[in-house]
Amino acid sequence: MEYKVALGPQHPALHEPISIRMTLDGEIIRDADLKLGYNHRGIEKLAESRTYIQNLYLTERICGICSFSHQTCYTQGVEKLMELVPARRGLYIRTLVCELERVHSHLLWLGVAGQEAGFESFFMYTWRDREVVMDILDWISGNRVHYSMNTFGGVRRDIDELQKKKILDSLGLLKSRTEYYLNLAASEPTFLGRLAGVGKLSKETAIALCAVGPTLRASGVPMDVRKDDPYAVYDEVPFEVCTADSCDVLGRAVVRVKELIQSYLIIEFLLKNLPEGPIKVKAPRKVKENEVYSRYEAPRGENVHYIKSNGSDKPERLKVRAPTLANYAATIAMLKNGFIADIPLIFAAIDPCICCAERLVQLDSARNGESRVLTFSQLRAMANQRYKNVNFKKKDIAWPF
Amino acid sequence: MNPETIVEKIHSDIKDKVQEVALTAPRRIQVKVGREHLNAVLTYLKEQFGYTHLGTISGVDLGENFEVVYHLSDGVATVNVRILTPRSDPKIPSVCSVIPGAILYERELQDMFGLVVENIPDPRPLLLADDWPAGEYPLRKDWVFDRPAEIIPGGA
Amino acid sequence: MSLKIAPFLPELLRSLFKKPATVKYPFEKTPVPKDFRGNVVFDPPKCIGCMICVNDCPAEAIEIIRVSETEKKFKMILHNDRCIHCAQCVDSCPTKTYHMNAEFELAVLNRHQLKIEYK
Amino acid sequence: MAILKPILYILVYPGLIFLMVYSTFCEWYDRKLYARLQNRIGPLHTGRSGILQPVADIIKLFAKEDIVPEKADKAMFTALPIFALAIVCTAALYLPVWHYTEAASFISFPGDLIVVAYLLTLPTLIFFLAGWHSTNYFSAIGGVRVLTMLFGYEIPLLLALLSPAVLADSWRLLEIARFFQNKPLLMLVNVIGFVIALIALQAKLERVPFDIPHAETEIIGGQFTEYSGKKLAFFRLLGDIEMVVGAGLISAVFLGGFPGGLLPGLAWFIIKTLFVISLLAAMRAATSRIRIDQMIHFSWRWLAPLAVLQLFIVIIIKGMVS
Repeated sequence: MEYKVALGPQHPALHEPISIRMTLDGEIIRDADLKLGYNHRGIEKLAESRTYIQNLYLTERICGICSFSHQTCYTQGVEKLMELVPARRGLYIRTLVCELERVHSHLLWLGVAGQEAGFESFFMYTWRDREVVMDILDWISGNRVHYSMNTFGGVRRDIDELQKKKILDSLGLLKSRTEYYLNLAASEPTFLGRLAGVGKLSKETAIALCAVGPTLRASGVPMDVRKDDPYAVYDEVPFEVCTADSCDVLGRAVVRVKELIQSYLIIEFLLKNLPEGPIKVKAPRKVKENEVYSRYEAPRGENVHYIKSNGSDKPERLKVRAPTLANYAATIAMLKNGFIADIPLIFAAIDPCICCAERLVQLDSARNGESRVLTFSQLRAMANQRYKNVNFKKKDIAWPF
Repeated sequence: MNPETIVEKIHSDIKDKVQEVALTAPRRIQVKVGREHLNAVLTYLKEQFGYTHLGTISGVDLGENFEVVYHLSDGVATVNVRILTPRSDPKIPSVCSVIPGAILYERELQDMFGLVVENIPDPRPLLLADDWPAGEYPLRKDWVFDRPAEIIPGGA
Repeated sequence: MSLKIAPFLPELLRSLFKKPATVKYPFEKTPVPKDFRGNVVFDPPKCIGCMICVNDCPAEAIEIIRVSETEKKFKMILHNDRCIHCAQCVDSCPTKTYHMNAEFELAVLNRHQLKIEYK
Repeated sequence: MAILKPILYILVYPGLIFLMVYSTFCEWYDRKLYARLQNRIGPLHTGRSGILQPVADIIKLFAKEDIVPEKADKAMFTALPIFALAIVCTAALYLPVWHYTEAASFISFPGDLIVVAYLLTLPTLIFFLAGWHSTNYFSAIGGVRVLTMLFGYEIPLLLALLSPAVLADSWRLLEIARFFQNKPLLMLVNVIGFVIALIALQAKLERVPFDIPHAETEIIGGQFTEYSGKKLAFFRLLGDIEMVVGAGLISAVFLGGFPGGLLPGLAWFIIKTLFVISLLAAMRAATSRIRIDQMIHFSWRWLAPLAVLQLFIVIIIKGMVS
């Protein structure tokens, strides 16, 4: 018997609201449909009424995990519009923070994968080690989540010798821990059993559905914006694009762990070759009429900002495409014919970061199978009604002991 | 293959369909086409150069017209294919037959700009609420959001 | 890739005898880094009233009001409930009127208490 | 006096009061050990080193609003947690903890091993009914998973418990324990059975890697999704008590029971159950949740044949010994 279940918008496996409507046949998913918009904040509209400098901090708040990705993507776009050549030392520091952010995001993902698979110890250990890189970011930028390091023409904070030494010292620890996790994930039978062969996405489907980032690379397509369309100083830094051809969740995990190791090498290179000089150059406030398509390889995949300027100090249009949106179509393809138990893993494997605008709840009546769609206002009215009818006795309200 | 040769090839092969083609910045190619030729140009780009990755579709409200930009990327360059569609008749063709991954972006355009995407496989609203009033499209320039006055609970 | 029985166990047992990684936060506080962006602090005598900070503040958290008609004296009202602690005002100010302190426990029960006036 | 003794048994030791206190202590011990294995602190502030945290959790649940779904079968929905709790408490009475008299436990009789195993199966069925009567898709999926898993672990568990009983030539917990106290070396024969029983107990308690029925990242709370307040507190308490009873059963059958009088018996009980619980916590920390199909596959591919092998070994050894 086939039946329909709505997973989300509130669900323990989803850290942000999104709804997956599944058609189930026993434990097997026959069809899935995504419903977005629970978290749409109208940032694109808001950006049109803000100056370029104000938008710097607005774009940073698109996402909490890849805050620096969005900010850098925007900053690089605006720098191109301003025809500004950023300071070289500033670019090196910017790239450094990019890679540190990738490290913390991938370690976070490893933990989330462990948690979704019910491997709590793995989750605790990876997040404990993630604190090391969080401390580095805290130490060089001042804050843990929103680094606010970018400004037009460079970065806002310099790195001194002491910080350099501390980062290099911590890298050794991170490297050994990452290798340990790679070995662990590949030898722990219960964890491997959950990852291997789950959420297959063939190379052709991945390309056709425009997947990005580790999801695409795990299907054997070596697409990485850092190589394809180098920004900042990636054209000077030696690194490899990591791919896997197993096309499953395990492949995505392996790609991420390999990228971690590449990131450590990049960080080491950047710190050893950090040029002297100023960290920023002065930027104009107004921007000529032009447009730019800025690409950035965020930890989750290709991040895209399209900025159109109109000669004033405010952008005409800022279009943001977060990597997660590009991966949704592929997620649906991956979910089909999987087990219910695999949903959190498959969904987590794209490292979802949901930023999307509607409030709605679908209720399936258990007795007659009718489905109702409730808007947010109706739902609130229902809740109020319920609590108005409940006749609280005094003894229920009082502390029971 | 480098960006210059792509520009030249586009120029020589499908000159009749393309209104404008130029290399505006390093690795950025601008192509302007009429909306009736959009699918043909995208098919040509896919078959000739292997442009299968659609970064996103950006809509811009230019007042009289809507500009819709399709950003296609590969390892060599990004091709921004641009079409114009008048406000009075905001129709654009669906590109899902060429690039299946375009569906979410097209649904977003329908929501936000009120463009009518013809032959779209799945026309349901994507982002806006089910009780969102019809005929209001948030990203159009004439749609203004009146920010309500901020009320801080707990009196003045 | 070879499967082992409980490969994680040695690591787990080792940490039994290690100090826990948890920081007992409200009782033990870790020091904040030197560039930490805490509360905005304003130094009224230095202000020249150019209003760059007001225009640049992404959160509309700064209000600058001229105190006297004759003298160039200004007071600042900081809406700390809106402030996003980006420190753009510190960067924008031409006379270094602003700096950030190291406070981070800013939660209060009443939002009105977050309105700070610097005279 | 004759009537006072059963009342003492039922209410104080090993009955309700002891069970409640000791099971909350065991939960604290399990949580603390699990946390330390993960390099965390675990419960800390309620009582000394957080020892009262499980009690505080249950008190909190008792104080919460109790919601019954509109379409749920209200009588069943309310009765099930109470039944389940009563059943595991009854099972605890059969544990041979009063070991200094001939009648170790006042309701001990030949064949009580089977009764305990049976009583420990009943909560599983109640979990299924609880999921089914909640009228929620997630609960129903959880309930079905409970039953599916039961077919996986129940037979290996019974076979594993069977082999020491065959060796001791008795179905009475007291006599099995006494047999192994007299011949401690023979305990080594049952190592495979002990491991199987541990794994099956882990599955019965629905803990990682077998927390499939209420895997929160997949199906929210599984069979407990709709339960809240007092009823959920009953289920939580049930889980704790089931852990104590299961650990007690395994220690009685495989580890030689609890010799001595009141105090030494109690000390042995605590030492041996904590040992079993430590092993369970380590298993929980070292593995990831598996899928229901993998679980069934694992049980029938490995656990059941190994349990049969254990039985053969026991029969051969028995022939050699006697």
